[in-house]
Amino acid sequence: MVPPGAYLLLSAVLFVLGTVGVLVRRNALIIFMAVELMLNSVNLAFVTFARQLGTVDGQVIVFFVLVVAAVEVVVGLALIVDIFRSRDSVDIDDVDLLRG
Amino acid sequence: MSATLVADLALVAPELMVFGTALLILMIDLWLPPNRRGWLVGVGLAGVAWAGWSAAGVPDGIGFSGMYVRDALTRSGQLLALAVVGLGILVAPEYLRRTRLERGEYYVLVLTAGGGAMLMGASRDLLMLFLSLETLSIPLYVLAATSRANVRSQEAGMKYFLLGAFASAFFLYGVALLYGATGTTRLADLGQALERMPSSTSAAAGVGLLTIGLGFKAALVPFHTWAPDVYEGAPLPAATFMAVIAKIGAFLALLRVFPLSLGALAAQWTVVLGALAAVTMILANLAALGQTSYKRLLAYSSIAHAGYLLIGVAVGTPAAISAVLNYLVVYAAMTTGAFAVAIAVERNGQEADRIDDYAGLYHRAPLLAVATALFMISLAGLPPLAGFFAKLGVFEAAVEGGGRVGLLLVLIGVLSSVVSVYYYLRVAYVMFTGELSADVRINRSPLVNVVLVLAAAAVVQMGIAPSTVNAIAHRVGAFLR
Amino acid sequence: MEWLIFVPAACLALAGGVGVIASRQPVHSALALLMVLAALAVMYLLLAAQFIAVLQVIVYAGAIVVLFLFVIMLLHARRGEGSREKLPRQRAAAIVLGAVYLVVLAVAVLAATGPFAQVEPDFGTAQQVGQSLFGTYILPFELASIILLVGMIAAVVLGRRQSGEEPR
Amino acid sequence: MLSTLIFLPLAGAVLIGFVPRDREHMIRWLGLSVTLGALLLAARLFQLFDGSSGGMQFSEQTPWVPSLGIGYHVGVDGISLLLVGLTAVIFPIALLGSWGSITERVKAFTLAMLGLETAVLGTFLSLDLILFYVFWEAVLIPMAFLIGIWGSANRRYAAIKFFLYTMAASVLMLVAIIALHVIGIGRLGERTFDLQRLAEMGLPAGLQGPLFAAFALAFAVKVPMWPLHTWLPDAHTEAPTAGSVILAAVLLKMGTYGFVRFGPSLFPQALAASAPLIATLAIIGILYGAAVSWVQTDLKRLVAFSSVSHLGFVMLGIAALNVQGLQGALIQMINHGVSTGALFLIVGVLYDRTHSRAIADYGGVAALMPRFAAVFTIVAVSSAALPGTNGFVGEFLILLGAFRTSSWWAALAVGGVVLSVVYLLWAYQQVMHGPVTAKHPERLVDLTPREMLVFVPLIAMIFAVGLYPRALLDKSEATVKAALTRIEQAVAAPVSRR
Amino acid sequence: MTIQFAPWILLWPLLGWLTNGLIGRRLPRVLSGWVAALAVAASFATALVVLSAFGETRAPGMSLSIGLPLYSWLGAGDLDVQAGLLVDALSLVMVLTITGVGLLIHVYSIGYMAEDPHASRYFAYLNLFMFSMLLLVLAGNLLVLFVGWELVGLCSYLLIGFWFTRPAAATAGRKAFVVNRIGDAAFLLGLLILFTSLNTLDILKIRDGAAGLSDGARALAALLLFAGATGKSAQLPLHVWLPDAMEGPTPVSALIHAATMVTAGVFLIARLDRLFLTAPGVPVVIAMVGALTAFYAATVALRQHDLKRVLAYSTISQLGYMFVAMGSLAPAAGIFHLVTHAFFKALLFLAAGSVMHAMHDVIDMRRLGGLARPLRWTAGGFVIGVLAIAGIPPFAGFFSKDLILEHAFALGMHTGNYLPYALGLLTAFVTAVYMTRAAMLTFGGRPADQNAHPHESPPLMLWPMGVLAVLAAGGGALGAQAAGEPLLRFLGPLMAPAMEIASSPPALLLAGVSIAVALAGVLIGWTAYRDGRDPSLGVAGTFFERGWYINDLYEAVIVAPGKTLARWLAGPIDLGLIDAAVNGVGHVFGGFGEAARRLQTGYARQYALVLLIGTILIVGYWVLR
Repeated sequence: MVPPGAYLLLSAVLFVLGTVGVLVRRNALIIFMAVELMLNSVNLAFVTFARQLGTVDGQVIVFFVLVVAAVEVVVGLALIVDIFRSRDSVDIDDVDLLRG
Repeated sequence: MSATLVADLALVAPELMVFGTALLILMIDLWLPPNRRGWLVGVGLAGVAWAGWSAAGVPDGIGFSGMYVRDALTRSGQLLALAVVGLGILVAPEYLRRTRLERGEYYVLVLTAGGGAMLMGASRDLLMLFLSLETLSIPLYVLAATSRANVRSQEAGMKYFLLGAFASAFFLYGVALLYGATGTTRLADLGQALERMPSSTSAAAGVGLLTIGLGFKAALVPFHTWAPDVYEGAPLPAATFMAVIAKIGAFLALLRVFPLSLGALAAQWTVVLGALAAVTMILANLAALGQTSYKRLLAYSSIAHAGYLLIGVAVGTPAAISAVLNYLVVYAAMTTGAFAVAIAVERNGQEADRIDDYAGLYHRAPLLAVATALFMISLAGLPPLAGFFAKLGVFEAAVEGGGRVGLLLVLIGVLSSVVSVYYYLRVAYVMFTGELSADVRINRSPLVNVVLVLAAAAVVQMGIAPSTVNAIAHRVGAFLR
Repeated sequence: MEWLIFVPAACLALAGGVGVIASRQPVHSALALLMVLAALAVMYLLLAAQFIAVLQVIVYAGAIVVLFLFVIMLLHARRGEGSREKLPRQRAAAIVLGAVYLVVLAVAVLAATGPFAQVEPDFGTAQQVGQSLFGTYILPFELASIILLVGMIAAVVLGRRQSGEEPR
Repeated sequence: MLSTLIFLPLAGAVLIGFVPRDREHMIRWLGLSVTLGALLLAARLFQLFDGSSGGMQFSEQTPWVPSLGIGYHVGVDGISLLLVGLTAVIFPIALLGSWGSITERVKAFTLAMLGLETAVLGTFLSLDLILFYVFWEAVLIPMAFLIGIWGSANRRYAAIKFFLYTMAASVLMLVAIIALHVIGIGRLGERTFDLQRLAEMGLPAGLQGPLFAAFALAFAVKVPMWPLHTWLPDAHTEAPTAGSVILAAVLLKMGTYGFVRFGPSLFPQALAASAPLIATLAIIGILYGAAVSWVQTDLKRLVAFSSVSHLGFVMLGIAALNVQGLQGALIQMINHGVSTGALFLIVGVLYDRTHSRAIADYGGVAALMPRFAAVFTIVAVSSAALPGTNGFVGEFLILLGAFRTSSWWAALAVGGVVLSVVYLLWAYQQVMHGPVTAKHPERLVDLTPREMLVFVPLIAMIFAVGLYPRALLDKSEATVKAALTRIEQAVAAPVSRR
Repeated sequence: MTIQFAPWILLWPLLGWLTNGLIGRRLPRVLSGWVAALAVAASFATALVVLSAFGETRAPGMSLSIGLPLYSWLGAGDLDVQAGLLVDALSLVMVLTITGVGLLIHVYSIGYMAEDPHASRYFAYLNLFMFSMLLLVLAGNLLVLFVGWELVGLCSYLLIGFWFTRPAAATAGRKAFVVNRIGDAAFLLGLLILFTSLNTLDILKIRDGAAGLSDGARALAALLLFAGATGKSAQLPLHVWLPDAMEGPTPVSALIHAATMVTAGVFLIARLDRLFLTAPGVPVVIAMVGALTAFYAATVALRQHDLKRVLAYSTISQLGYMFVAMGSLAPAAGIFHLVTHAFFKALLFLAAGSVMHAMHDVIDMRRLGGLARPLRWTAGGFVIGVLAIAGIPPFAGFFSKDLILEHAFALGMHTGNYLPYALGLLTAFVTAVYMTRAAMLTFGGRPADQNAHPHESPPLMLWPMGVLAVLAAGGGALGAQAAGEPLLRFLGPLMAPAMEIASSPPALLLAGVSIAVALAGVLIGWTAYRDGRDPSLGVAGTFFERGWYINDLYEAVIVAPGKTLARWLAGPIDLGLIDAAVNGVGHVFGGFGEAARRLQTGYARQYALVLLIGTILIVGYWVLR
């Protein structure tokens, strides 16, 4: 029997991987994927806790996270496309007009 | 439909009306000819008014399996949010027409964001809170990017979205931790569970992560970094609206979560929120000193005000809660007013965003200049305008209920407001001296003028006779006691 | 027994996670993400979350990753990153801070572990989840629909041809 | 009556708000009439005031923000009466005196002045701490604008410095006010910011120190006491004449007034304990201000530093904590208002003509402007506290009071008496005497009738107070004695035991 | 009672001042002079009336001093200052001297100032001065006295600087005021001591209560007041202003800087004799200061070239005598000398003024000479003045000076300290020498400037000189034993109780010595300065000429360092330190603001990093708490 800790540790590692991905990558698409990675790690945590606690709420929450993740992807990709149209770049570091 | 569901739906009638209005506008917009879009404003305002009437009237209660609560905080928060939605609708059409951005979707987004903010105050469950947060946020991301040909607007949307999604993930992980540690996401159960195990590391970390998500929305340092860029880049009506509605949502949620649910951990979150308030006040006010962009200045100002508001949350006494509510009302009035001023001014067909663009405004538009001066003075917290009494209420509550931490925060608060006086009054000063540049034009915008008059009247009225709003907020605080 | 499934799946997930953030090509990242999603679906099954596992495959793998790939194609964004690193210390800082954060997060999350509860066989079935969704979670469910609507509007607003302004 | 007095100027401002901007003449006359109306009211108040009572009179009280315990409470006693009178006198004079020099944005100027008058009167008459603070801070905005808009070259710097410096000090007072209120909740069992109620509760000695420090800092900057004075020369130098006059004559008094109003009532023990410190700083201020005045090359800076010196005397009188000292301080506040106000008007007269404040740009003016010379002489000797003028009465009482508390204080402060002649006569000689070396002798025409009208009341006050100070002293004596009794009782029987 | 008219003594000049001050410029020039003179004349007449009334009250049992309270001027707590007058023998003597001599000088001034366009201002000042001086001597309260005391200083300032377009005049006026203020500051402290110990400033009460004071308080108060007196009466070390004060119009020098104002210090001591003369050690100090000043000023006068400066130093010297008298416990003798001095010194100054009038303001004796012939009347008057001041009997100066020396000698017998006497005697000799020198250089010898055509002054100037010459010649009678010492007897009852002289000195012998010394001085002076010669006296001469370098010393030790200190305070300290600290705070905030702004780099990834840092801190806190 694999203990919950293993799942949770995996979830933490994936979350941090996603975090680092957001920080180190400049391609906006990859950054969004990293964010998706983070959300997935959260989902793993929810599912693990749901199993550990024996309540289904965790799984229900995952459902909602999925919905939100989908919407975020839609909005995010729309923004990327929009920006790409005007700048011809998906490098997030090129988006730096506003500062100070 | 079961009887309970009907009762539950009655509880959320105001939200339903807001979202319903949004859908209605979406529908109407499909067949409305482009030159008749003024109707959308009317419909939106009517819906808001209706929702407001309903929000004032629907009796208190808890519903939806304990996920939703309608109480004094909900009610006052929703009325405020609705007022802000109304103002957000009013400031937009003329600007949108000018910049050819007028679309029904704009109002839909404003209404849904408003609905999200309303729900944030009413959420009694972390999942609900998360979803409300997203309902508030996603429309704002889009609003920031509305001016799509404008690279700055795109950038604003992009940054807001990217960082918002990033912060959401942290928030969610916090929910997961709390869920794992306590087995529930209901705030009330959570509070009870934490009373039983106040030293749970997971729960503590979860609370910490919740702070990040809400702190991001409230633009607290160090989660504020998006705000200046987004406010500067977003089209003015959107910036006006989001600067206020996000703050309302975030603070309603902060109040709901911390003082009203997690009293068991008060000793710890007081320190954390206090520290956040301190760095927010200090950094935001300092960073605002050298700004040359009016919108950016207001962005930093809104961050700074989040700091002052957070003092009240950190203290968490009933008096502090009512002070925060009162402050939110005042903040809404003065910030909306300050942004609306910029909507009325235009340089070379663009937003007049440099502070220097307002030089000599007094000569061309004395009333506009006087109104701006009022907003600036109030934002700076100088008597006898509303901003002063708002701050006074928070400070008083902090000294009374916050112990040493409260006193320290108040000291930081007053000293940082001295710093803020510099940049606020610089704006007013510029308007009364110098000459208006020839390429600056003042738009005759009746609706914006309505907003300006309303905001200015509120700022003055709540200064000279602060008791009205104050008394309401006070009653809320007393009720929650 | 479970370990035999868990360990490869976990390794797959980790490898995929690294792949997402380390790939040069966005396409590779997307595929790595797909790998993670699949691995997680397996884990969900191990954790008695059949319905979620299915959703994971359908929504994530089926919709989201496809959307990513679609956009990648649309933009022809091969690498998408300029050659000049404008934030030279960002990478090192991110890795160090990531490590620190991992420690903090691991401590926090592991503190919440306990033994698995005994669950009924129907735990995590579509029926059970569905009942929750339309019972206890009716309000969030409705709200989710609003969010989806907003997503739709967002796509409309952002995707529409830029009217009246010079195309760039 | 008091509320009418306070808000009359504001009402006038609202009225003027409806007058079109270009009707400057009408605006000027309206502004002057409003301030004269306030003066009449103040005169009536002075007449009706019963000097034999040491308590508050004409009190008006009504709740304002009940949820926070903020009340609208105004009242007048012997101390505030004199300052209200001074305010009411100075404002019409300052307005009239600026007719020649303020030619741009007359409407805004008049509005700022009227707003300022309301704020100042409110400051002097408030008996609720928040109300007081509101007026106290409300003073800053119009004043900063007076400096910042109508000032001279470096006006922006001066306005910012004035605003931030004084504000930084006063926000701490706000914190102390809140703290007092919170202490009051515990000790009185009610939410109140009312000065009299809070004074009744008897603050523990241990709390008096820090709270008084916060109040004192706000007041000390406003006074300004050495070494917190450096905003003053800049503000004075850059302000337009009317601004300087108001600043010197009225605004600085808010600081000294604060000490007298709140020290004995709220912090008797702390005031008594810090009297030596106050006196020391005051004496340094007296000598330092005088010495620095002596080497100034800018007339307004010179007068500004002389203010530092003169207000050192006021603070010394307060620190003496006896009848003579306090009465002297009060009289000296009035005197400084009249004399230094007049000095700034004098500089203004010169500035209006040649647009220079540099002492070096003048010389031999007396030969060109004999009437002006006479006025200047009288004002200068008043400022130098020559007997027969108002200045002497104040300084003598202060020195007497100080001497009774510590002979060394008086012995050192007397140095200021000498130095005041040194710098005043030096400046007078450089500007007025010698051969005509002024840069634009053709512009130096003697005082116009309007300008004479500005000076005549001031000169009349100089002599009236100098020859019959009892008219003022008798009004305030009972109040002063009551305040001193409070301190004595507090020091004798510490309330901290409660 | 006619004594109630006393306030009118003050009011007349006040009215004159108001008249000339307010409408003087519109009056014909001559008229303003006459208005002023008339005011003084009225004052003089009133004084005579009061005197006669006062005489009636001098029945046994009646008070010697009559207080006339006017109104309560100043009060706070236990302080209650009655503005009121005090009429007694002393004040009447002073009033008569002041108004009498003042009247003559006013009349003289009408002629002297006939050509000056600002005559009305001049007469306004002069009348104001008369008022102030009379207030000083008539004051019934020490604080009121102080009012007069300072006002005369103001008038002195105004009149010295009357020709303010001359920088020297303006500077001299300022110097006079400032130096006086130093003394006044001490005076003020003395007042404070008196009030704190006696709870009153009423002169009569102070006189009565002085005995009740502790020795220390009495001595300290007396010394402080005396310091004030040295300022006003130009005694060492505060004498430096008087020679410079000669920049004023000459009648002013005569009135203020010779006859009246400068004697205020002497008057003050006489007024409070019971305080000063009973305070331990104080009389000796007064006597020594007076004697040293007398000698000092006489030596300096020996080498002055400006005739008016000679007279100024001689005034300082003669005032020294008066202080010697006071210190020798003989205030009446001092007042006697005060009166005679007023006569002859006013005469000398008016004569000098006449010379200036004739020589178009030339007053440097090196450019004068041989004026005896063209200015016969003036020269005559001057010679009478010289004889009087030199102490040649029967001229007035002899009697008063001899009386002082007699008392000084008695003091020596009493205390063993003969120094005041010796210095007084020496000074008498030097006085005779330098006054003879002045007369010789101005009127004797040959004219230095052949082109000058001096002409005698108009009658309006000569007549007052004539009257003064008579008084200078015969004024001794007021105190001469042969004439029954009317002045001393008049003052006697008021002053007597304060004094006690143990043994009587050998009066005749001392008189003889005095006469011999004076004659020797005149003789030597005659011999030495005949034919316009003026031996330089070598190093000592230069030393004398520069006033023993005291002025230079002050300049180097007090004024220059003071200014340097003030500059240092204004520059490095005020701007460089205090203000810089304030601005520094502002700059620090500005710097922080810039730094905070720079944190906002515009890179979203960095924002995310900041967010992560915040997260780690907060979650770390929660986890580790």
